[in-house]
Amino acid sequence: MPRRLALGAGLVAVLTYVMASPAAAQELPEGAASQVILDNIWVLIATVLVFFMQAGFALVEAGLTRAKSVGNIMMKNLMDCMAGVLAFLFVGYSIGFGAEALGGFFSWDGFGVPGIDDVAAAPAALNLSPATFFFFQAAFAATAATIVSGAMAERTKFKSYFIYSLVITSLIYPVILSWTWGGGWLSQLDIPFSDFAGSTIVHATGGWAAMMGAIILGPRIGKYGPDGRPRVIQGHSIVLVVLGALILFIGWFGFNPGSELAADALVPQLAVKTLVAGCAGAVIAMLVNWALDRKPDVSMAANGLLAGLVSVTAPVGAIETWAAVVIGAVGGALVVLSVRFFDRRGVDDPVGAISVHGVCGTWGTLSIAFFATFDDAFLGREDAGLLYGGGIGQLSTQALFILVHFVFVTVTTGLLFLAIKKTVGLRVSEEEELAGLDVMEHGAPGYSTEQGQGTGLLPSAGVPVVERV
Amino acid sequence: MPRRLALGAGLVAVLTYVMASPAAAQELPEGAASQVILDNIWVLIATVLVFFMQAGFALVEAGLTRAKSVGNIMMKNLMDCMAGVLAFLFVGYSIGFGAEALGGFFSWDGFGVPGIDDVAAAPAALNLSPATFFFFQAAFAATAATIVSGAMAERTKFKSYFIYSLVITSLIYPVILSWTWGGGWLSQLDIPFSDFAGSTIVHATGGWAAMMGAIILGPRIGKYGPDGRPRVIQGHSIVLVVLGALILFIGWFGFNPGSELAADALVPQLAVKTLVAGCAGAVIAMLVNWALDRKPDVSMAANGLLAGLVSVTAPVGAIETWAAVVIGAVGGALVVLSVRFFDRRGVDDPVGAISVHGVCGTWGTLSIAFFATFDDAFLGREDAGLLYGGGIGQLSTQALFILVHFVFVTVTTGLLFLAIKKTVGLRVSEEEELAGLDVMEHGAPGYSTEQGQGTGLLPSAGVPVVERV
Amino acid sequence: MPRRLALGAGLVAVLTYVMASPAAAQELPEGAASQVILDNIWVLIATVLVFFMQAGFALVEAGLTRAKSVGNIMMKNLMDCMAGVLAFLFVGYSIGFGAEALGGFFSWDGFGVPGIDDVAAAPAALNLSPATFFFFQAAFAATAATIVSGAMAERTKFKSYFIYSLVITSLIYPVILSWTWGGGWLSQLDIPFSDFAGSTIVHATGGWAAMMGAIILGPRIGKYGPDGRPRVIQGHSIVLVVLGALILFIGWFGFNPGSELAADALVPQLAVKTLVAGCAGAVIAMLVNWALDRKPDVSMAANGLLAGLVSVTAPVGAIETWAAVVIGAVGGALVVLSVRFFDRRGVDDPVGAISVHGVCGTWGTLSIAFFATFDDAFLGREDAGLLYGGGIGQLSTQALFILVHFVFVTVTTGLLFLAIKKTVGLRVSEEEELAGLDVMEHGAPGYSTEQGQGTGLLPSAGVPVVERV
Amino acid sequence: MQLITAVIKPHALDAVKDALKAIGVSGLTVSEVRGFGRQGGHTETYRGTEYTIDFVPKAKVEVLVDGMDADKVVDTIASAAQSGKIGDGKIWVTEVGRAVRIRTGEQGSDAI
Amino acid sequence: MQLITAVIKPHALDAVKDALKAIGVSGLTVSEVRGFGRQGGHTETYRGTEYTIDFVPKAKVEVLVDGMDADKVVDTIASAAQSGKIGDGKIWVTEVGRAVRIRTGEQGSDAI
Amino acid sequence: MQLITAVIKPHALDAVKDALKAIGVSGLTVSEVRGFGRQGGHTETYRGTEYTIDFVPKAKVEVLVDGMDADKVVDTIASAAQSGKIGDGKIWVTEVGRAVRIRTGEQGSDAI
Ligand SMILES: Nc1ncnc2c1ncn2[C@@H]1O[C@H](COP(=O)(O)OP(=O)(O)O)[C@@H](O)[C@H]1O
Ligand SMILES: Nc1ncnc2c1ncn2[C@@H]1O[C@H](COP(=O)(O)OP(=O)(O)O)[C@@H](O)[C@H]1O
Ligand SMILES: Nc1ncnc2c1ncn2[C@@H]1O[C@H](COP(=O)(O)OP(=O)(O)O)[C@@H](O)[C@H]1O
Repeated sequence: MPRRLALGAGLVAVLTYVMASPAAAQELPEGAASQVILDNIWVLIATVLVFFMQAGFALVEAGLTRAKSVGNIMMKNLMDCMAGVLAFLFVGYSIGFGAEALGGFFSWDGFGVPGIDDVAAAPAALNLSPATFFFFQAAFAATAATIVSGAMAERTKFKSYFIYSLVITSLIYPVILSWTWGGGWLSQLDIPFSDFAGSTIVHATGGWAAMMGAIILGPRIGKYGPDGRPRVIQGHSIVLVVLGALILFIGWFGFNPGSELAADALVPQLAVKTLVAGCAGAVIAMLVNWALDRKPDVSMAANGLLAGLVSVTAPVGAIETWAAVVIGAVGGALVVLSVRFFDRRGVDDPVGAISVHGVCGTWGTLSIAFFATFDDAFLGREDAGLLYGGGIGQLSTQALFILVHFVFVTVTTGLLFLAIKKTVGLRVSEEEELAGLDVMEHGAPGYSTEQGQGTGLLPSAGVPVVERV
Repeated sequence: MPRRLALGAGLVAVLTYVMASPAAAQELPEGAASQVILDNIWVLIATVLVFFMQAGFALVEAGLTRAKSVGNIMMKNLMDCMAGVLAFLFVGYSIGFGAEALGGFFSWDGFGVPGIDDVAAAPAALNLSPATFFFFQAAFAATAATIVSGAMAERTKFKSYFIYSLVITSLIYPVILSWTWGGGWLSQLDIPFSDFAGSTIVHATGGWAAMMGAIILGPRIGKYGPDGRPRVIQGHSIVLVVLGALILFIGWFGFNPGSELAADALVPQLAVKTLVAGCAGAVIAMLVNWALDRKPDVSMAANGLLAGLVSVTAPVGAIETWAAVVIGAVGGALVVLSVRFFDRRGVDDPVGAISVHGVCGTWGTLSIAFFATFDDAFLGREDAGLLYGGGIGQLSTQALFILVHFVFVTVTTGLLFLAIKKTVGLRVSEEEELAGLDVMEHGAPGYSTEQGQGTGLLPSAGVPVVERV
Repeated sequence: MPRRLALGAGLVAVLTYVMASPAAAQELPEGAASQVILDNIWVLIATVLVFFMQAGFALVEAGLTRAKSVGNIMMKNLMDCMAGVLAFLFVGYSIGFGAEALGGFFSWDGFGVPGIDDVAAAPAALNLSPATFFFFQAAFAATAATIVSGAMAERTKFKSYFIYSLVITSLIYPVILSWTWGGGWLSQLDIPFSDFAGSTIVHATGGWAAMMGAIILGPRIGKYGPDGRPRVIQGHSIVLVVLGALILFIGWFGFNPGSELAADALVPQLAVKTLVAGCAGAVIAMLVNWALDRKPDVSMAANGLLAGLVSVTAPVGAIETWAAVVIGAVGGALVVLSVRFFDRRGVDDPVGAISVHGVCGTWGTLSIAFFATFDDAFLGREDAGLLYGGGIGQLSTQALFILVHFVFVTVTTGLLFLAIKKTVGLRVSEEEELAGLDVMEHGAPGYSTEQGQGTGLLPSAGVPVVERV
Repeated sequence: MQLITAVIKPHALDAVKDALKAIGVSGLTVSEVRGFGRQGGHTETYRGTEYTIDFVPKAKVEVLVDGMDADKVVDTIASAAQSGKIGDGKIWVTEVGRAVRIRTGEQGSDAI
Repeated sequence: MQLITAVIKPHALDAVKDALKAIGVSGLTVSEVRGFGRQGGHTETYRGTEYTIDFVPKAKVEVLVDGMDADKVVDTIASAAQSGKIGDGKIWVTEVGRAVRIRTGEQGSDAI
Repeated sequence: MQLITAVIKPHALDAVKDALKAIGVSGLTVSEVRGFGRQGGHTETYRGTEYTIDFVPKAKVEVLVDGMDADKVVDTIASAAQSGKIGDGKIWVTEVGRAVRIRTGEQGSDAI
């Protein structure tokens, strides 16, 4: 039974691609649906759920930041998907999934996606047509890109963010792809890396990029007191936060089960494990936060849900249900502690992106070394986890994978943000930041409760319109 | 053609579970998709739609209550799903679908879900793997639980609500399951009960629990004048109400058609009947409300949509399209009258949960006795409805079913809420209620329009921050 | 491989409908899923995505208009779907897809949908059962209807809008259907019209109806200065706009790929082309707007996304991926220019519906004449586009199609709006418009931040409650 | 002519309005404000960081009176708004030189 | 120095601001308020229960003047805000003892 | 007794409150307002149409003082709110005849 896109040399014998082949098609009795069609349709539906996550990210980030920059954060989320997909179509896909190039440092197949318009093209993966496979991978690329906007919210120039999002989807994320799911060196180790649906490949890429962005930008004005102690800047709408988290929850049922890249019996397993890990993350984050702060913070519970989901994304194919609960629960506890840690270290991440995607993504990837018992295509064997007697081999590989990824992402995105800072500039002026980015960067406030005759005389009660300081 | 999960002893001969059996799998020609896979994938997708309903409920409830407790209502909706799924995983599922125990009062199979991690396990229902079946049933359990929060909004302690939601998903709802879909005594009557997708089993469980909660809590401060007449407490956002209702509408296309538990030719029938009943409910509720109050109330139209959907949930498998329109329309009229009835009787249900889920759920379950013509697995015969000459046998069973369910739910949830009241307390203090639950229960206002430097100096314009009375 | 619903006399030999035929069913090996089932399930899921677009339209329109009429706009969006579906069920479907009547001017089969309750009925299209086909077409009818509310926002009587929406879904849109997808004269031309998923049939119908509505209504009070120059009336929430646009984006993956009306290898192609056209539309609209106005307007970027999606809806089955990017990009540029054009011509369309759906729908339909290379069922040949040497035949047909459609829609909706104006009246009073439609038309403000004891004393801070002028 | 300004608890507004109506006050103007005073200052935690809520929501009522005894209005507000708990608010009175009803141009006491 | 306070209909704000600008007023401060007065009181129904809307939205305009004739300002506002329909609002004038421009510390008429 | 009204930049509110607290002011009332003044007037474009933003957000602070030197309060606000950039705002002082603490009914300086 096919699990995940098999990678590297000779890992998998691709099933005969009957879909467009008249001869093969005749082998199917009249009226029998082909597995190929079903695989493609299922992955397509899963991808739609993954694209829906864009709305989830946008809402969580908007809700956790201030009303005066809400248009800006929505725009960034919109555009890193829109521009990111085009960048991935023209350049990134080829780097991620092309033939080996540059001595294996990354892949290259020329611009664009080979066979994308050809309904009879050889499958790009398992039974998936090039179009389906691109569709799915583009949604993942957009996810990796969009994580960063939250951590850099309320102070980043739109133009600079736009440049960043083009570079990450056309270059940085694709190189990571080429090393891993693209079949590159990390998948060719004796004990290959394992990351079923991208705790590290997708989420930690976004998470560590977010960390570099937040550090290089510096905190929002007023976030730290003169004594350096963190101050509270409340998000403007908990409704948006929870709605966004629930949309992400839904989307994750495309993200993880869809990563099977086939419609098979493992898919429901993946859904259940995704579900229970998310639930455990939310409940434990709430309880830990309750214990620490005497009250259950709503936004931390939402972060906990996402933490559980990110954590289980890597191990989801290899673990039992009880382990999914444990992994999600640890993710939920971690995110509460990690948000405090970064907040107190002077890293101003209004939405907790570094903690949710970077820290929990890393935890999830590491957790495979302990809890893996089922074979998914990346592991190539059963009982790889320490708890099942798999030895420390997988732990070493996972650690290496995490480390290499961390160094690569922090260095490349660090250089990218510094380069942007030196050239077009990364941060808006103090005046703009105080007034909010909406009017200054986009020409209109995000909210308006103007009652007049359309002349803008009493706009945006309670929402700052720009102020010339 | 398989309709709904066949229940009780010997009701169904489960199809051979070919999915994971190498021998059986070879019978399928290379490349033909198996019906087993398709069934599991379809039910999985339907389940995702059902989980999306959590967002719908959260938004409808948030929109129909005040801004000062909006974080609290979002948190309750988040947590009854998150904690509810875990409670159902560890305890509730076994009570609902285990082997008969305790002389048939409920079922029990030990903690957890047998076979959940086994891709080759015997199917839990029809072709559905234990993982798929649990995934689907967990979404239903979360739905039953979440209905209550709206009726108890703006005055219930979070901790107490959390306890309630654990008990309903681990014990109360599962016992009802064990009597009905789990194959217990209500399914073993000469003329067995019929409730295709849960008008009573799911919705009225939530609805009657909501009623008990609202009665035991008492109305919100200010809801009734000194003369005992109801006063208006407006919901704070009609956008959230309508968006939530539309999300629920979408989710219902998973709820009802997914309850077929198979990908077969009946599924589109279920979708169409769900659609037209919801539409009729919305239109008729609007018209009735328009006639009574001289203006079409937006929130009542949204309630009408939900009323139509709840009403058709039980009969959806057994009726013709015209009957779906009638059943939905009656539901739409009922909800308008019922909301008035409870409001004037001193039961403060800000969102109309009792009327939508309790009253219309009951109507829908009863409507089978009149309109059933197709056989679904619960009915076991065609033309069971009075209008088709089916006699009053089904009516008696449906009435018994409704009554037993009503008594069981009101007694158990009544005792539960009273027990909570005596111990940890059910209701927040008057001070907290006046100030809103967000700050006092969760530490932060749900909305903030703070413009300052992050020091919380001008937070939440127009949204009450806590007040020390 | 089946593409789109084949139309007209003898265009297609419908596949044997095995689903409900015992004999045929036995031809499938035990456990093999039938293509018929898969086709129906896939189209059903796609339809759910299309229904979700109702929420997207509601949010975009609510966000781009003022808070004081937000309940009204949500109600209109809710009701044109709810009432529209019923009107289409009882009358419209038969006009659109019945047997030829009235000398071919439109179709008629009696009221209702033949075979809708029959699981074994002959398929309505390809493999689709009458229920599935109705479900899909009803979602399309609701889409055509809902486009208009945005252009007529903030000044149209609810009752009048309700009448309009009944007429368009029961008569006007169905007649267009009967001429096109219903197999009527436009599909029987020597070179038949081509519109894969409805750039013209669905979107431009809504768009041109919106134009007539906006013109006949006249602009909102205060929209134009005494000098006739347009003034700005800002939408009240950019969060709703972008969330709505992202929901529409998601829904379009049902709209276009679902229009294949089958689960086949073309479906992923349709998804990819939809995706890249939408992305190109958003990016180019942003850039063009940036160049013209010195700042990237968020709401225009969202409009650009929709413009790209509408543009590609007609050609999506016939073009290569690069062409989808170009067509979407042109749509994105067009929408920016068109919004300006109408705004300066005195047509007050607060949401840009005319530009997005009318103008870009027309562009998309025309683009087939240039870019078509693949055969979809409407075209009946490969390389029909000018760029592929297809000659100007298709261009003539497309131009004729666009023209006939434009004249028919503008004349019928124009007469309809004028008739409503003369009878029940189309526009609210000046007093109502200034106060906002929510309280006057529906009895309650859309937003309320009342803090009191439920007595409505301090309702709706920042949101106008009705004012008796 | 005098302007009476009262800062009260939001949920007392209902009672204050009714009481003023009862003694014949024909109009008033209300706004949402935030108060800082003896009542204030409790500490909460948001995402792990403590903060102090200094400002509490209040309603500000302004009543222009003439002819009528301003003291009576003050006393009426005071007794309607009084809960006896900290934070009930303040009332103050300022002298007004001229008043106009915009609709008619009426001046002075006719304007009210 | 005098403070002129006007409670007007929200959509008259535009005209008032322009009229004041035209006579040389260099600044003003506006807030959203709710008014209760002769205009008020209509009954609506929400989810089956009647309620009365007593308060209508108004804009409050405050203008500090010195040197300039306060009466001229009052009259300008009155004529710009007048629709002749009930609810047009009120204007009143209070005496101000001292005024400061924060930026410069300028006092009195220089502050305005 | 005097009422000191200050219209300041929103983000100066923090500093003003702390400064007033430091000199012993025990209470104040704040509201959100929009200011039109020398600072104002920049042009933006929304969906292709130009518009002018005339009004900028400000916070209005009202402090009732008695016994204490009103001038000291004025000066404290002025120095705490001063950034030296245009739009820092205004302070003005009006005479108050009577003040009441609602909770206790205390009058005059006891009320504050
Ligand atoms: N000196 C003052 N100037 C202006 N407003 C004040 C002053 N002191 C108090 N207030 C207002 O009165 C409200 C209540 O005052 P507080 O000191 O909390 O309680 P109490 O009214 O019981 O004395 C405050 O929230 C504030 O809005
Ligand atoms: N006595 C008053 N004190 C303060 N504000 C008042 C008073 N009377 C009226 N107002 C304000 O003036 C507005 C208009 O008054 P109203 O009596 O409705 O109509 P008109 O201005 O035509 O007399 C009210 O909504 C209220 O805001
Ligand atoms: N004459 C006035 N009456 C009332 N408020 C005024 C007046 N002039 C200015 N203001 C308020 O003071 C604020 C700042 O004034 P402005 O002229 O912009 O700058 P500055 O305070 O530096 O002179 C304005 O936004 C407005 O709220």
